[in-house]
Amino acid sequence: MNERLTGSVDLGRGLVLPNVVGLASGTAGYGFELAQLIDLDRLGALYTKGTTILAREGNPPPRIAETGGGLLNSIGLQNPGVDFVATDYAPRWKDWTIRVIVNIAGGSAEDYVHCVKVLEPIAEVSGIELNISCPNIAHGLDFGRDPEAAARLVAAVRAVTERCVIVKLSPNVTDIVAIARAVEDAGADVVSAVNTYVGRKVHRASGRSVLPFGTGGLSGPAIQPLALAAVASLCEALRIPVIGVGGIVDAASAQDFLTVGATAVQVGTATFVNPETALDVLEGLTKVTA
Amino acid sequence: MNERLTGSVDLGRGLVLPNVVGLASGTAGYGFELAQLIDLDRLGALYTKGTTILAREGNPPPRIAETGGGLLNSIGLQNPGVDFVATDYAPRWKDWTIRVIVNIAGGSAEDYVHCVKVLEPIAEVSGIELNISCPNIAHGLDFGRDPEAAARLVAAVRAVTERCVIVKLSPNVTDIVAIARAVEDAGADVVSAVNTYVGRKVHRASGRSVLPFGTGGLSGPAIQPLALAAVASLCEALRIPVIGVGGIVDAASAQDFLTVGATAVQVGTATFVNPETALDVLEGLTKVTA
Amino acid sequence: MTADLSRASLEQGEVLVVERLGGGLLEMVARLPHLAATATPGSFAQLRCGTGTTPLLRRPFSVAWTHDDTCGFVFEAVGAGTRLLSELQPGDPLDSLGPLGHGFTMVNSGSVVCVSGGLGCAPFPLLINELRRRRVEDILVLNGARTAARLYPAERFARPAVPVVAEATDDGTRGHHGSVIDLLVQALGSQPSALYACGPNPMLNAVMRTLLDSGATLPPVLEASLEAPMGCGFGTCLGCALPVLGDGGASVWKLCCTDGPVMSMRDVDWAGVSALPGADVA
Amino acid sequence: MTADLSRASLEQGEVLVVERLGGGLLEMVARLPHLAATATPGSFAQLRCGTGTTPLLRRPFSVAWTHDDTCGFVFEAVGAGTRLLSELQPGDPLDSLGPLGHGFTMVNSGSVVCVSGGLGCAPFPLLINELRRRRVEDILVLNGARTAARLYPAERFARPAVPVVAEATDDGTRGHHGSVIDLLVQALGSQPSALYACGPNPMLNAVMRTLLDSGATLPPVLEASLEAPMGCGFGTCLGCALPVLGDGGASVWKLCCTDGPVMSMRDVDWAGVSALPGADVA
Ligand SMILES: Cc1cc2nc3c(=O)[nH]c(=O)nc-3n(C[C@H](O)[C@H](O)[C@H](O)COP(=O)(O)OP(=O)(O)OC[C@H]3O[C@@H](n4cnc5c(N)ncnc54)[C@H](O)[C@@H]3O)c2cc1C
Ligand SMILES: Cc1cc2nc3c(=O)[nH]c(=O)nc-3n(C[C@H](O)[C@H](O)[C@H](O)COP(=O)(O)OP(=O)(O)OC[C@H]3O[C@@H](n4cnc5c(N)ncnc54)[C@H](O)[C@@H]3O)c2cc1C
Ligand SMILES: Cc1cc2nc3c(=O)[nH]c(=O)nc-3n(C[C@H](O)[C@H](O)[C@H](O)COP(=O)(O)O)c2cc1C
Ligand SMILES: Cc1cc2nc3c(=O)[nH]c(=O)nc-3n(C[C@H](O)[C@H](O)[C@H](O)COP(=O)(O)O)c2cc1C
Ligand code: FES
Ligand code: FES
Repeated sequence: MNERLTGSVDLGRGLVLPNVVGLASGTAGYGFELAQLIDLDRLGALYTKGTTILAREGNPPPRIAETGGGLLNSIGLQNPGVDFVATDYAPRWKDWTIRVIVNIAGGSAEDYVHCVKVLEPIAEVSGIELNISCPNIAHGLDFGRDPEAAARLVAAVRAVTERCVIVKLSPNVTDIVAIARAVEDAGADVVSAVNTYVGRKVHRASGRSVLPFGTGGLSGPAIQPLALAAVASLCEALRIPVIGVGGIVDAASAQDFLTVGATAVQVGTATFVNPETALDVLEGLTKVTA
Repeated sequence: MNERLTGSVDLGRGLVLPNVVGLASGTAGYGFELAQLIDLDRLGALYTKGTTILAREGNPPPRIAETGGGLLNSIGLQNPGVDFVATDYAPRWKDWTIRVIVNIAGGSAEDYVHCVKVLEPIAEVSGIELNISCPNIAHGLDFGRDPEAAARLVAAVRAVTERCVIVKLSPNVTDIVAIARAVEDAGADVVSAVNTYVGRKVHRASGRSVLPFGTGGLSGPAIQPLALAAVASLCEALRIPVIGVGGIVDAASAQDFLTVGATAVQVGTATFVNPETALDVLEGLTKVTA
Repeated sequence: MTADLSRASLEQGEVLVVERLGGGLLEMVARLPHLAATATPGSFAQLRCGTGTTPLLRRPFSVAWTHDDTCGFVFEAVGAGTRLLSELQPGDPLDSLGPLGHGFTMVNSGSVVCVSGGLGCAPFPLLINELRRRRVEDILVLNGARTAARLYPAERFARPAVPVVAEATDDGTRGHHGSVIDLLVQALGSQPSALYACGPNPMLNAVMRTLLDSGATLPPVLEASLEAPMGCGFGTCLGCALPVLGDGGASVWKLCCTDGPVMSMRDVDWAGVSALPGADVA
Repeated sequence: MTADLSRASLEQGEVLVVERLGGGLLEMVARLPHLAATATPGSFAQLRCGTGTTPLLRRPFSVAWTHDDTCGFVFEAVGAGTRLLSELQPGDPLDSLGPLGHGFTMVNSGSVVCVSGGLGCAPFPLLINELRRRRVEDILVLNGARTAARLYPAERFARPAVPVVAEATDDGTRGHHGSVIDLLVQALGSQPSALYACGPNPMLNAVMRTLLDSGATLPPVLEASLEAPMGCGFGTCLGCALPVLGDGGASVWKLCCTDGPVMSMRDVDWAGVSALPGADVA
């Protein structure tokens, strides 16, 4: 059995994932719903819903729309805020063996730094994933589209945490490698790619856009070949590990990311279709490599 | 019946399309195969295969790979060269009422300018589409990714032709509107969007990439929501007309582009699946708007 | 507050019957032992439509009724997913995730009014059956549809004993010529202990407006089953938000899949709900 | 040079039979009057697999035989598209674009050898039928497969009179224990006027190598039907390029769909073809 695929993964700074398969941010909440449906502790990591300095109500409905092989979402980072996560959610992760990595989003470097500081003393938090690429909030993409801004953000966060810092990259850029190199040089331990692609769906009955702010983020199998191209280019260019995410629906589509050099994977939208997808992926990878 | 959808479309500089539906570059060759399968003259425009200053053999096989709802291609601009197009192909377009717009690609501004000059005296050529966004040749994307380079190219071409110049934009950029504004200011009459998205498919039996150079361009229904978002943003920002292309498979998916403001549409990959798709789209739009 | 999903489970069931009721309505019977044993009135199941990636998401359907190890679903082919369901044959597998959702609040006495518009009939047989079990016998169903063929048959709202069903059709082909709303005011005379409603948003909105305009005292239990496009159905994607009235009347979001689909009609922001685009079926 | 597509046409046919031959081989019979009337040996049809967008592209299949207004296809379920075809029922529609491609060069005299590997059998019944029409009677079929169950039945290579079929199986379960290649050298003794081959690229490559190594004079007509993934099937996408020997032996590209699928084995760049990745079936 191939350890690389199904053994533990050391992402650095003490973050060791029990295995390569994780649940992508925003598709597993904070774990409490899925914990009732599947055995979370068989998986490697849970990346929480994007968490911000203050609680957010999220965007008005409709927040999702389906496309051919894809899902458009405009959730708008609905979350209870980092303090609530630290005080009320984290204790409930206490006995979990799945590593909980908190995904953080914000409008300014200060926001991110504050969130990271709040989480720093929390033992149940295994790592930080910086979402510099959320297409659904104002300025949500600025950090993700500008290498300098991204580097400044990462340096600021690096200064206040000993934890493994994963930077979640946006694919909606001309040169994702340039952004990645910048955050690597600024002290990121890992990058994860990709976040969603900016997309739109027209409500044909009215001629208006389905989603409240016109566009949303496209995820699901439709984007897998695009995500795979982005991840392959990152794996070629970077020294730090790359986590592959985008359109994984089964072991074969996950294997593709490992084949191009990804160190681990995240399953997102497919969990909505079948909560057991990530477990099936893990089992499939084990078989493939048995 | 809504003239806007099914009447003729004036793109400026004397280029008037009989109707809004065209055949996208690279998916209709130079028209001679499809002319044997469908009544081309019922359509508005045929955008030829990307044509270069010298004949090109194209890339080694395999050149295409299928993905969920999508097609990856790496044709590598196989074409007979602009002189052959001017002397041997153009005369065969003589009696066609469908407007033939020659799609041009090159590695330098000089290449493009030369091709445009060669075509300038050819009466059968109705317009020029500058492909500044081909992902499958070296430097193929430079013009499409840099506003200044794109503007210089368009200005150079503008100086040597009275013809309507359509600039075909790449979606593989951080800010497609910035590129579009640059080419608009440089004298482009129309922009068409989008070209294909950079994607990759892994050959699972070997672990290598299916396509010879690793990546290819993704087209087909999978990209429709992404193309629609790009086209909508262009229609909001530009003064010149926008031609929508990407993932159109039927009248409804074409209508989406017109709904967000596109002046005309191009049908690409769907023609491979059914050569009559563009005709069905036109008929459907006529019904929709009857 | 985390939703209670302790009863929800993935289940590979089997289609037994797909019956065409006329007017496009379909009633599907499937062997789904877990769902049949655990569904409560207002529960829904997330059904997989086809095995491919288009349509990608499951589709939510109310559990119309349960009998031994089988469940009934009432639906029509409006888009890609329901079309695939409508093509299922006896013996075909049916992939269900359920039961899901916050259901109807039960009453144990008094009279009950159920207001059904079109496919809003779906949750009522299970609800009425449970009310009967609780010895609530005075049940009036107001059942409206565009035309007679689309009226869910009265005898199916409850077995064996048929409840009182007052019907209305927009085209007058059966029962009252007009909307169920017209029948509502009179029904309120009975001072019902509970009013349950399910149907298109405009109808639900009209029900609430009529109740308020009528000046009658609102029934203690006043609930509607609402709809929203669903990503997951189990409270994780946050995609199914619906506007409800927060403190001070400001509109806040609640999740259709876990806070609902059944919500108190007093809490819903009906203006907000009415402003939502209708489902854009493809 | 533009391909001649004058015979090609879209056609909505009907599935009549999908027969399981064993070993995973399927023979589908469909009513396709236009294709049946116009297909020539080596022609293929682009068949739509399913009605959705996954699989997106049509799939190319050789016209195995024609009879009145019907056509036969021989295939197996290797991936998404062929799986959908294998599930077709009598009466289901079949969407065909054809006939397409450059077929076999006919001979009118002498002896003919057909070399078939696995599903490479597909084009031969139509070819043999046409040869017979031309009074070519001395036809030897070398038919190889992994195992007996996967050997296309000899009597199906030509009706009514069965041609001489020499069989070989890798596992020795029927006929010669080994590859058809082993049978080839002996067959060359008859100085055939034509040799036609169809099968996996490695087999075709081995056929060519064996012919050259044997020192025998090559048959005047020496052709193989090749495969490439196809975007359109009618010469427009330029996606189906295959390497052939250009002037001076340098490798150039020709299109499988219009320059082929049948090509002179003398022209093919066998080293290049052998280097191509095998179809990656999903
Ligand atoms: C809790 C709940 C219970 C339901 N119970 C029933 C029932 O018992 N019988 C019945 O016929 N219908 C019911 N519906 C509506 C049913 O889910 C939709 O008709 C169905 O999702 C349409 O899918 P489609 O692929 O056929 O249509 P499409 O329009 O092709 O689906 C496109 C997208 O729109 C969404 N969508 C479309 N219409 C609706 C809708 N009305 N509500 C929510 N999402 C929608 C789909 O989920 C999908 O994401 C229920 C909806 C909810 C939320
Ligand atoms: C001219 C021609 C004639 C053919 N005739 C027959 C026949 O008579 N019987 C038969 O069983 N098969 C035949 N094939 C092969 C057949 O087309 C493939 O098996 C089929 O395309 C596989 O599709 P799939 O979706 O099941 O497999 P998938 O692997 O899921 O298809 C994925 C992609 O790979 C391509 N692909 C996969 N295998 C092949 C292949 N071997 N050749 C070309 N493209 C491939 C498909 O077109 C598709 O784009 C022929 C191929 C060609 C080019
Ligand atoms: C409903 C939804 C919500 C998401 N929320 C977040 C988020 O809060 N933070 C983040 O970094 N990514 C978020 N994502 C992106 C996913 O983590 C993932 O990067 C993307 O969906 C691609 O993977 P997939 O195709 O497997 O879904 C969200 C995706 C979806 C579908
Ligand atoms: C096989 C193939 C070849 C193409 N060649 C060209 C080309 O030469 N020049 C160009 O500007 N676009 C080319 N395109 C892009 C299409 O014109 C179109 O922009 C893209 O495919 C998106 O549209 P679609 O999804 O409808 O195919 C090609 C696309 C395909 C699939
Ligand atoms: S459908 Fe996902 S939270 Fe309700
Ligand atoms: S398949 Fe398109 S050119 Fe051959």
